Amino acid sequence: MIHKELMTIISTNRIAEDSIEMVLKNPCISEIAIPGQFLHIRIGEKTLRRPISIADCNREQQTITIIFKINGAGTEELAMYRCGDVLDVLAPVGNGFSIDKESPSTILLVGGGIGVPPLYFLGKTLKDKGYTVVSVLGFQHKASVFYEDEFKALGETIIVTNDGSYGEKGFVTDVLDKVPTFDSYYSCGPIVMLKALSTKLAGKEGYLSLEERMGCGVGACFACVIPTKDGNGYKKICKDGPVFHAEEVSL
Amino acid sequence: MIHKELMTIISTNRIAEDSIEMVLKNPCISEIAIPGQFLHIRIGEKTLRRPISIADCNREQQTITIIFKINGAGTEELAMYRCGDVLDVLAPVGNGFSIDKESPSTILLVGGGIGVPPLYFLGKTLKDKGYTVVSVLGFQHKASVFYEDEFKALGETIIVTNDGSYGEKGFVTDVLDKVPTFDSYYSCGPIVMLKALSTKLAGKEGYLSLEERMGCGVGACFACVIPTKDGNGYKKICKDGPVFHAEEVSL
Amino acid sequence: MTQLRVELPGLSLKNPIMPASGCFGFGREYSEFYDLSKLGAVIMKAATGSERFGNPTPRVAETASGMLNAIGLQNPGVQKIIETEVPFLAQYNTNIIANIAGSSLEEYEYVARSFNDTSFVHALELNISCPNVKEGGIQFGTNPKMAARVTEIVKKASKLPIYVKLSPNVTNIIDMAKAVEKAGADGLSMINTITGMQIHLTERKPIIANKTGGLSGAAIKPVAIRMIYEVSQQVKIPIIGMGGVQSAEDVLEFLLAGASAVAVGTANFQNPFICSDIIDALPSTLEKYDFQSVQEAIGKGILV
Amino acid sequence: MTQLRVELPGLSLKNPIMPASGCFGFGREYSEFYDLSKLGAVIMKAATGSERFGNPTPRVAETASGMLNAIGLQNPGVQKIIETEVPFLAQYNTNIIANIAGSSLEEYEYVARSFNDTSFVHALELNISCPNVKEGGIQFGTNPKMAARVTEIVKKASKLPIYVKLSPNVTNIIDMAKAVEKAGADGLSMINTITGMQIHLTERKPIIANKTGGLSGAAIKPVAIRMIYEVSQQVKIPIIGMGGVQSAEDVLEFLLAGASAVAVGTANFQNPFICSDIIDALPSTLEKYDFQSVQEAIGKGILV
Ligand SMILES: Cc1cc2nc3c(=O)[nH]c(=O)nc-3n(C[C@H](O)[C@H](O)[C@H](O)COP(=O)(O)OP(=O)(O)OC[C@H]3O[C@@H](n4cnc5c(N)ncnc54)[C@H](O)[C@@H]3O)c2cc1C
Ligand SMILES: Cc1cc2nc3c(=O)[nH]c(=O)nc-3n(C[C@H](O)[C@H](O)[C@H](O)COP(=O)(O)OP(=O)(O)OC[C@H]3O[C@@H](n4cnc5c(N)ncnc54)[C@H](O)[C@@H]3O)c2cc1C
Ligand SMILES: Cc1cc2nc3c(=O)[nH]c(=O)nc-3n(C[C@H](O)[C@H](O)[C@H](O)COP(=O)(O)O)c2cc1C
Ligand SMILES: Cc1cc2nc3c(=O)[nH]c(=O)nc-3n(C[C@H](O)[C@H](O)[C@H](O)COP(=O)(O)O)c2cc1C
Ligand code: FES
Ligand code: FES
Repeated sequence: MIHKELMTIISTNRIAEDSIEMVLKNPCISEIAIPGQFLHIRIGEKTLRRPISIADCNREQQTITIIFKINGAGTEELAMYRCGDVLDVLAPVGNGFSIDKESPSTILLVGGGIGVPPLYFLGKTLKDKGYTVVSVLGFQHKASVFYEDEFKALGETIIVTNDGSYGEKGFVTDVLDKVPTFDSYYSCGPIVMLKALSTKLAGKEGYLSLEERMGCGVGACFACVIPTKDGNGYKKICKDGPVFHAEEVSL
Repeated sequence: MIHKELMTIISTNRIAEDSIEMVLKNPCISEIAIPGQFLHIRIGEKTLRRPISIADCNREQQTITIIFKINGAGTEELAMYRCGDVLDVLAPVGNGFSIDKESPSTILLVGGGIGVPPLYFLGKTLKDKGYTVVSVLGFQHKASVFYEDEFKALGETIIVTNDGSYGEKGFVTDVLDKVPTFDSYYSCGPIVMLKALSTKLAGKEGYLSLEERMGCGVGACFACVIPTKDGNGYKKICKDGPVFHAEEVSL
Repeated sequence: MTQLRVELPGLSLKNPIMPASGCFGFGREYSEFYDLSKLGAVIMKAATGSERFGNPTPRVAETASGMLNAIGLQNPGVQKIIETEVPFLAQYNTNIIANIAGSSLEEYEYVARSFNDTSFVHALELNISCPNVKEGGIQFGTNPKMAARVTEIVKKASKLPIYVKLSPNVTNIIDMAKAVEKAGADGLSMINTITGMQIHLTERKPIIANKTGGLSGAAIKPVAIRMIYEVSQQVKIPIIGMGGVQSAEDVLEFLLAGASAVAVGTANFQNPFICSDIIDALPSTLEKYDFQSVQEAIGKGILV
Repeated sequence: MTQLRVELPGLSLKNPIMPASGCFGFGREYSEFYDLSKLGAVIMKAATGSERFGNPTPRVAETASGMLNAIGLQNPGVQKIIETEVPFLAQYNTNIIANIAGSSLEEYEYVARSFNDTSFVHALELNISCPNVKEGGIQFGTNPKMAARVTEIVKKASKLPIYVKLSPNVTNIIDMAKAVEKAGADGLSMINTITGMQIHLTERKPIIANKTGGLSGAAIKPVAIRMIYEVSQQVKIPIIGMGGVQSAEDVLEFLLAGASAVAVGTANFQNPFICSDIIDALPSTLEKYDFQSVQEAIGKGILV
């Protein structure tokens, strides 16, 4: 169930070019949030809330971490919020990644840009459950890379930059041959990346976290629908997603 | 000439019910402002600026003082500004009170509610020039009274409240017989008060500071016009006013 | 105690507040935030003859104090709505208003008649801001004759009171209102969204896949107030007002302009509790402005 | 170096930015803030046959991301404007556009002809959002035939290029645009304000003495963009776009929608330097979005 909660900003840091990491205090959400879910954040007087993934969650310290890129008026305003400021959020929103493998196995995480944050919370959770985690993270260039060490702490991690200014050069899909064999993959990033990836990994069991412009964020307005593969249905990204089985929806 | 200036709030105090006194630092405006002029203040993202009179001006300390009543969304937002915050203002706006008497004489100041602030800067200036100042200040009730001591320091001061909860009971016009003879009067307040006053003091030389909803505040949009007594003309309150000779405009 | 009750054709409202069509789905999602029995009524998402998948995405964009939407009447179709959605809402002690849409007179008639099969729906809101495919796609809602025609047909087909939802995208809103009143409308609902567009600077194309979308939110409130103020003086049937309502003060402004009840749309996205919050604030707001009841405030802002 | 220059009928603009009519008076006040020679052009406050005192006050109200105004075409009359205002503006190295209004075809014709007497005015902006007193007060701008008629007459009377300023308060903006193009308009100017109202809760009456006022500001930008996008594909004459412009990004959005130049109105009240600031920001903004010139951006947001 979605709650409307107030979260106090207890830290805010610029961790990469135009990228902000914020740690938010909230007992209720930090207790129930699962990887892949997001916060629907009200910013100033903006008409629409902004969906931002839960990048980390600390049940003991009762904190939620978000990482967002300044991408327009709203995130620009959010970036100016300071410690002690209070955010009005709807949370936790969405279904999250389903972690259903019986026997702990090897999982590949593939993230692109602002799709990287939710994979960190997922990776940590998988590692805790005994899975082997391999990460491939794509960024624009060196300056936009973040959380490399954090992911390395979870397992093998390959960084890819479009211009090769750091790590491998190219797209995440260019380095898939470099990763060890894995049982299933979880990915979040731009639609073009998800398309290329799911085509390249067709047959493999995969889960994709999708993005779309949202209105309500709770499933009431039909703004964020995506057609299902069978052709005669649709899913709401905010409510039925944002995570879908790669076979389920047609990108 | 009107300047677009930034003014830093160096103090803000609640001096009466819903009434805020703010001291603003600005070298340029504090040097040139004269009594009766106002600031046209930008507040957040509001479409229109808010006109607020200059209640005091300290040329040495380079400060401008404003006193405003919380009267709606804009003043409510302005009241939440804190020390150190910077205001975007157009100033000084308007003609101000003309102080043209050759021989210093006795001047009556009549203010009502939010019309009181500009009279303080005027009274101080008059006193410095050697005039005798008598003030009649009208407020809703006891809780809304402000600057009584400040005006007393300028000369005889009569406080009137509509409900009689403090000072005399009734309207400013009810106590005019109590004031000593004077040569001319300067007044600012609600239009109804100005009407009653100018009728009662017909014949006496008087100056009235008027209020009207404004657009540009610089004389370009024709939002704030008032017809002249001769019937076939008009004046712009923001540019030709806000102060007018009582005989000049028809209220 | 101020009195919130309002009596309208087919609708005995415990208070004048209801979520606007399309902004509240069929109530399921918001029922997790508060008890829908608190609402004066619920206006359901548009129902069409058969299931519709709507427009491609993106379907929404944000504008200054507003938003654009081009959902495209996505809905499971009138039969499915009657089977699965209406019974859900019927559990709550509130009025159910069905918003009906179509691309032809026949479709409107079919949808209207279909709602005769359920006893849970109290009134129909006739959404005439839809293109008439048989007439070159011009909207029913922008032509008085076509608006009157669809109103007549729906009125004949249905046993429920009909509130015709007017489009603001017209030269003369009064002509539209009079035309549908004459055609038998029991009430009016206004305003629907104003057609707008936003262009993405880097992509160099409209943000909304449908190119244009409907502008809603606080930005359009002055247009809604103006149209309701003008129309309420020219018709005898009651008006459900909407367009940018965000607070109890806004509700009072709509009542003063001549609306008898008020729907809240876009504001639900900002605050899922908005309808509930407004209902809580309404009594004190009415008192603050010296009104004893909602009924007393209706039309009181009209200068004659 | 990006190129800001734009060539329009009668107007050789060093840049596409000009203050909108009624929001800049006759330039005197804003000339104290910056050198008006910086502007592509100046559109003067409306001129009528003889002096007008306009509507009673209050004449303005603030709305969400916008404002309402009902100034009522207050102006000293065309002769006085030609004698005293035009010469003032003529000192500056910019284009002068005269906005003309009237209550009858005769008045429009007289005002238009009067501007033939000065060599300083480069074009006329024909404001057709005025009631035609002889035709029961319906606006010239809401009826294609009347709009075409007044355009023809003004075109005949004047030796200057005519930009017809369209009202957005119509069902079909394309019909209006085509009608005035056919009638000889050299260009279009759009949009004028959208009719709205705000009611004062304590006073229980409209805030604006005229009851209704014209809505302007950021709130109406999506409507302006939509109408310009639609019209620019249906006419061959250039469009001066306006409606809620507050930044160089907004200007680019109007260019992408099909406008060839852009006027800034309400934003002058927020920031008296806005036109100057936008002109300074325009080159880098064009570069940021990969345009070499203003000319190159015109209509580039149109999906075909
Ligand atoms: C489920 C989900 C999770 C997300 N998680 C993250 C995250 O963890 N970190 C991060 O940096 N970004 C994330 N995003 C993208 C983020 O929501 C957008 O970058 C943000 O909404 C942009 O808002 P703005 O005001 O800066 O941009 P503007 O362009 O000013 O926004 C205008 C409107 O468009 C919407 N919008 C613009 N871009 C996007 C987009 N890419 N996706 C969805 N809506 C958009 C905004 O929400 C707003 O409604 C996520 C998006 C979704 C759907
Ligand atoms: C020349 C002049 C000097 C003033 N000096 C002072 C002063 O020193 N102290 C003080 O408390 N007030 C003063 N006022 C009144 C003050 O401008 C209004 O109280 C204020 O604008 C209200 O804004 P708001 O956002 O709180 O109200 P809102 O109702 O939210 O304002 C909406 C719009 O209406 C306008 N408006 C509302 N009430 C008034 C009003 N009474 N006069 C003019 N515009 C109004 C606002 O400026 C704004 O454009 C002065 C007004 C004028 C014209
Ligand atoms: C996302 C969205 C979907 C809508 N869907 C419908 C609809 O299906 N039928 C309808 O008559 N109006 C629909 N509307 C219009 C609203 O019911 C309402 O008339 C309009 O949004 C103005 O109110 P508001 O400003 O409070 O949102 C929709 C509006 C929005 C924002
Ligand atoms: C105070 C005010 C006065 C206006 N006067 C005129 C006018 O005299 N003639 C005219 O054609 N348009 C007039 N307009 C309309 C503007 O020129 C412009 O078309 C409209 O305001 C939209 O632009 P904006 O949102 O940038 O203000 C006026 C607008 C305002 C706000
Ligand atoms: S955003 Fe409203 S249904 Fe998903
Ligand atoms: S406010 Fe524009 S002329 Fe006075």
